[in-house]
Amino acid sequence: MTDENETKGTMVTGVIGDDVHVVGIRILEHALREAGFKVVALGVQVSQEEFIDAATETNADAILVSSLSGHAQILAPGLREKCIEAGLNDIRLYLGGQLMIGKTAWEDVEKTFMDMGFNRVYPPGVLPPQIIKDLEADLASKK
Amino acid sequence: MTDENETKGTMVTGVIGDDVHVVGIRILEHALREAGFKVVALGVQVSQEEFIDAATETNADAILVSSLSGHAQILAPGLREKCIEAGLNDIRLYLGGQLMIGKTAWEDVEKTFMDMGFNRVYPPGVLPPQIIKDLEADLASKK
Amino acid sequence: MIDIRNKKIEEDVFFQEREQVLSEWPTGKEVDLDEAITFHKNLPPHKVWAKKMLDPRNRSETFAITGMGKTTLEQQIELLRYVQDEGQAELLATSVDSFTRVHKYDVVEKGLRESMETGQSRLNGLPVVHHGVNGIRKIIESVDLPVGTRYGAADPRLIDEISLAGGHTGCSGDGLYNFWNMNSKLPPETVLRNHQYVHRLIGYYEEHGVPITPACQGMYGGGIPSSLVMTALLTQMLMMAEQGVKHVMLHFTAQGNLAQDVGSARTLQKLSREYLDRFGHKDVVTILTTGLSLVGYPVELGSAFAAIAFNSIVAKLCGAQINDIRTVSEAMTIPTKEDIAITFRSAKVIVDFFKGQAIQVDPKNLEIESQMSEMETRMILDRVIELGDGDVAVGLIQAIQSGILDHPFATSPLVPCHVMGIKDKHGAVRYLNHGNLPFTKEILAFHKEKITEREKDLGKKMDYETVVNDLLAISRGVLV
Amino acid sequence: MIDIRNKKIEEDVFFQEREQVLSEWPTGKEVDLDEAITFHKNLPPHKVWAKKMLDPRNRSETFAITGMGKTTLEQQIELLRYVQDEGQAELLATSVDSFTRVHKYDVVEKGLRESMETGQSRLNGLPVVHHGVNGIRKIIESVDLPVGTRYGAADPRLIDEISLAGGHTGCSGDGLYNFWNMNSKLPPETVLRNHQYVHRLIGYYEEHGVPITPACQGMYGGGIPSSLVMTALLTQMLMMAEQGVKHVMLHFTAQGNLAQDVGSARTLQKLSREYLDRFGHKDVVTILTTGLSLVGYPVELGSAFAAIAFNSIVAKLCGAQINDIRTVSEAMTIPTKEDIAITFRSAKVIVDFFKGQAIQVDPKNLEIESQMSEMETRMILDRVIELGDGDVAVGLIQAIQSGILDHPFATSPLVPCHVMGIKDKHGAVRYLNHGNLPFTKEILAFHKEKITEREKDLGKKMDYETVVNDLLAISRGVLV
Ligand code: B12
Ligand code: B12
Repeated sequence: MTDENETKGTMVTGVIGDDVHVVGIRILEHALREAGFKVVALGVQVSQEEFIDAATETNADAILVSSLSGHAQILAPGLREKCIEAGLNDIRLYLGGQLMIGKTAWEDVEKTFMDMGFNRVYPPGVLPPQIIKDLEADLASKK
Repeated sequence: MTDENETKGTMVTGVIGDDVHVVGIRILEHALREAGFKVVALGVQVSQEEFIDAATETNADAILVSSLSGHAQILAPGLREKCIEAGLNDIRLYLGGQLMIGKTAWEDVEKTFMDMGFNRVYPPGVLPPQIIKDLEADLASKK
Repeated sequence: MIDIRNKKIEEDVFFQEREQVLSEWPTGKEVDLDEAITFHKNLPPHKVWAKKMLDPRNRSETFAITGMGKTTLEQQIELLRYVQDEGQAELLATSVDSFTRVHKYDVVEKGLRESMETGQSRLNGLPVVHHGVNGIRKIIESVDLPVGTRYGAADPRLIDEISLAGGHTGCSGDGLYNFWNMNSKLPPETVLRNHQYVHRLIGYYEEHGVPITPACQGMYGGGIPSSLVMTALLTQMLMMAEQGVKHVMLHFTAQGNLAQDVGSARTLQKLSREYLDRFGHKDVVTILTTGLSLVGYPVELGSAFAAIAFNSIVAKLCGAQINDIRTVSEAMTIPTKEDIAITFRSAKVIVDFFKGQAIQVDPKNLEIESQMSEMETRMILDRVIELGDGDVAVGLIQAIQSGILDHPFATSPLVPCHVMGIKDKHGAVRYLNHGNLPFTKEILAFHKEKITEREKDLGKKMDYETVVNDLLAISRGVLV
Repeated sequence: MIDIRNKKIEEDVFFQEREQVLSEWPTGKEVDLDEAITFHKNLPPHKVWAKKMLDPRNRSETFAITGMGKTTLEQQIELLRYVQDEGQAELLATSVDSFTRVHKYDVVEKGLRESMETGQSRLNGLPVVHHGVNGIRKIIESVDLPVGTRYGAADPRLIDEISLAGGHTGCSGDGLYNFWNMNSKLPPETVLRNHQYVHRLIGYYEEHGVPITPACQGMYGGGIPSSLVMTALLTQMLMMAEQGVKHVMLHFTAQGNLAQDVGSARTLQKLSREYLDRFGHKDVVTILTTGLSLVGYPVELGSAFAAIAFNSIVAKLCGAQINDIRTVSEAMTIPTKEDIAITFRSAKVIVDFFKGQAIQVDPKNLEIESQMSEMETRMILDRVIELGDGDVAVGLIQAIQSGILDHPFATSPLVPCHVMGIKDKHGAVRYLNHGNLPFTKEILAFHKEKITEREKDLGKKMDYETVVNDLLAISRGVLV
């Protein structure tokens, strides 16, 4: 693992709302740490406020929101706005898991959440290497 | 079984063309005999001419053509015309088995063969009792 | 701190607590226990979970079950009827949405309204509290099979009050499971105590001649060694029995190695009887349920059906009466009625093909796995009971905190999560890390040996990457 | 009348006959045996049926196979590639259309033309004769797996000349099967003689170092007792071996009762070795293939997948290296590429879940079925050989006509069809009528007893209606 000083960036992670699906985010957190990121893991049933407070406190580069229970459409709106209010202007918002209830074409799912202000939205089954590659690219372009 | 004199009608049966699927027609023949029909069983790989000759010779009420191999579209056209040529004017033509290659809506399959002059066309899985019921109704209405 | 003990809750304490529970949401008022008991007594036996399962004609059957929950009553009734008729189901379920599970009743209200407006299900299950007793009764009356609730909640008291009064005859109700998996805020004693209430409620129904069948759920996840699962199950079984529960489903999570799964299921049958009897619950009956662990499932349809067939064969081999199954759309979304029906048909047909056919797992391995799982389970369970001086609830609280009984992927931050399972080369789950579990050297050596075997094959030490690989194996159509 | 004997055809006789065979259709001219042998020798081992199957790494695998045939080369190449890539197939096939099988080359021409014009497949398989050697080579070169032909034809000589020269390394080729099932006009000696030609052709390839693997196909139908199937297989195996065939697939038709299927498969392995050795064919290798009998299949998708899983598990239990399977669309139509791919994936995943897991059928029943099937098969087979004074071909002709070896649903009017099988209450097939089969009283009593058992359950005598019921059972998702 990399020294904390040379971290590739600080990630706030958590599972939003009523959701308890913890396994995916744990795996992701582990992979992020192995890849040299600093991870601030909030666990499950995290509220929007908790995400934002943690990101502010740790000066995070990105918030990684996991949502498996199918309630993302109810739980995700407003997060971007609250970030801006809190002065987290250029924070990256990533969303992954199993986002919508009922069979919906992936393009529609993606659009729904991109429109809410997420920078990247992932379908079920995405593996950590892909996510890490995207994060590295996004954070590099930020600089 | 019924006495031959009181037969409900004479049926010529066979599997058309290149086709060797014999099991279905054997079952049907057995059921027809049990129900009191006279059955003239021609077996498999029967040509249109053989069907017509047998029907003429036995003064049959119906020809029951089985086709499982998927080639009915190639093998069935012309049978009605040949019947008329042979003077079998009001003979009933039934067709059953697995008629078309590739997934086709049943309505389209049925229409294709009804248009060729078959009186009834059956989807795969039809059981003898249904066929016997139809035959009885059709032959009664003929009288 | 709540004082928790494995003692039957006094009736007056129970009824006092009930008032507060029922006042949580307006529909609580609809619950009238005496009236509910009468309603249940008028249900025909084929609509009562325990009666159906204990009917001698069904004792060697394997019935499929899965979660099923839409948002509105109309949707739910349509769903259950379809599954009953087209899926040829033998048992039905009501999955409760997860906002109700966490008492976010205002959000539920919004989701319910939107679902009614759009005609689409916005919630991931049926909001039973909002529909209330009268709503639930409409469902129960629309179908001709037993219906059980499915939920996981740190506090399911109102859910069960309403859904049982509504006519459900099976339910969830495993406190330890819900502490570990469904909760990030509450300490174990609170969650267990909430569940004692539910068990006491069921006990009350049983006292009045109404059989209700809750489930000991154990641990559903991937890569969890069977002795951990079984210990968890047995503690909850004992806690349920103490409150007067008489019919218990024991849900064993299979991992796919048949010798280990069948051997463990055999152990579970043996130990459940033994411990029930030892604690004086000779009249409590158990019903074995099995299901493959909840891990990543295959998206590809052919593979998804293979998983269904495998799940069903495992149930059959384990001698389970209930085949708890994931549908063909498990990897993607909440199943439609068609998804469930086709899944049930597939499960039924494969089980029917095996009907009356004796197949068995290699007896030698079976014996080893059965013995190992028995030794391990006894070590943990007896230590838990010892910690509580004979009181399993007291012992449990200590065991959870100290990791004497641990969970690899708990949601509660109070759990050490030091234990970690991993598959050996044949797909049996072994302890990669046993944390603080009270095992002998011999047991640990056995696990070590099996792990080393796979490490040799892999040519590397097993690590987190291998754990992840195991969790995604089924989704790729392999066990290991 | 043709004089048929189980003697290797003299090379000059063979080459004389070849000229006539190859002149049947213009593409016959494309066949140059020496060039074909060179082509085959240049194929990499993973594209050669026998080499792939005999590779030690594959000896305990269970590979799926099914029929696959479109009309045009482009369609066929697209199909096979898709099945290879998306279906993760290990073996591929070319199903030959049934007009080609009966030499209706003019109708084929029309069907081929219409298929090219409409883009749809009008024929029920690939017209290999029309595509010729050069056409077939395009297919073989487009894929990276062994390809075998599948057909049933009373006279397959030209089909095999062209498809083998084209680079197929597996084929059909069972004379008895084709006499019984694919023919209504020709006497058995003609059909068997046609096939001896094919075997001799394969023998020629083998003599020149090119392994080709034909199949003894046996009897595919429902309700056919296993000793009948096995006797048929063994006679053809001996006839093939005599002509120089060195690699033989033995296709055993399973009926779904595991004890009977696995017990019989074991018998088949034993007797095939024994009879090959006895007749001096120590160097002939067999490869076991199993598939559920060809009866009515389920239309409903969940049930269809259950049949696929069951088919695969039976193969696995029988120790078959090839799992001959029907696709999800079997009950309806010729499978699309997607149907085949999804079927193969499903079969592979279920087999992979069982990988390395020893499951077995109840040893007691297995032993009984294995012994019974062995005794019965020996009785019929030895009688056939005896009838021919040691010549299995000569004996066969007499046995077929007299019903010493009989078929319940033959297409040839020359066959008595007196024998009739029926399922017992556990789905094992018994002789309802043994016709003229040379069985002892003890054997008949055993069958009678099993039949009476089911009759008791049914409360009536078994009759034709029960036979029909058995033939449609799988389509309803049950064995019996
Ligand atoms: C295990 C499981 C459970 C366990 C969870 C245990 C636990 N505490 O973790 C239990 C049994 C408790 C459970 C409960 C429920 N579940 Co659940 N569960 C699953 C299951 C089977 C596997 C999830 C899993 O662990 N996968 C393995 C991990 C490794 O993969 P993953 O979570 O997808 O994560 C990967 C990626 O998605 C990605 N990822 C994840 N998060 C993020 C975030 C970001 C930012 C990024 C970039 C990537 C990313 O990276 C991970 C690693 O590759 C899935 C179905 C399935 N097979 O996928 C259903 C599923 C997720 N559950 C579902 C439902 C509905 C529920 C329940 C409501 C019950 C019900 N009605 O059926 C409850 C809700 C509980 C709650 N309050 O949240 C549905 C969700 C449907 C939907 N979204 O439309 C699913 C899809 C099943 C189904 N088809 O119905 N569940
Ligand atoms: C057994 C079988 C065979 C056996 C036949 C043995 C024999 N001599 O009988 C063998 C292995 C030889 C065979 C060969 C072939 N077969 Co085949 N075969 C089947 C199978 C599995 C079962 C048929 C059967 O016996 N069903 C049981 C009986 C009781 O049902 P039935 O035949 O449908 O008959 C009932 C009804 O349909 C009805 N009925 C039948 N005929 C008639 C006629 C009338 C007038 C009426 C009213 C009713 C009626 O009554 C019967 C009783 O209920 C079917 C698939 C399936 N499972 O259905 C494929 C199937 C029919 N075969 C098929 C094909 C393509 C072939 C081959 C070309 C090989 C290939 N390329 O795959 C060859 C062709 C051989 C030839 N020259 O004809 C296809 C046909 C596809 C299509 N039509 O589009 C099928 C559907 C399989 C598939 N999905 O690909 N086959």
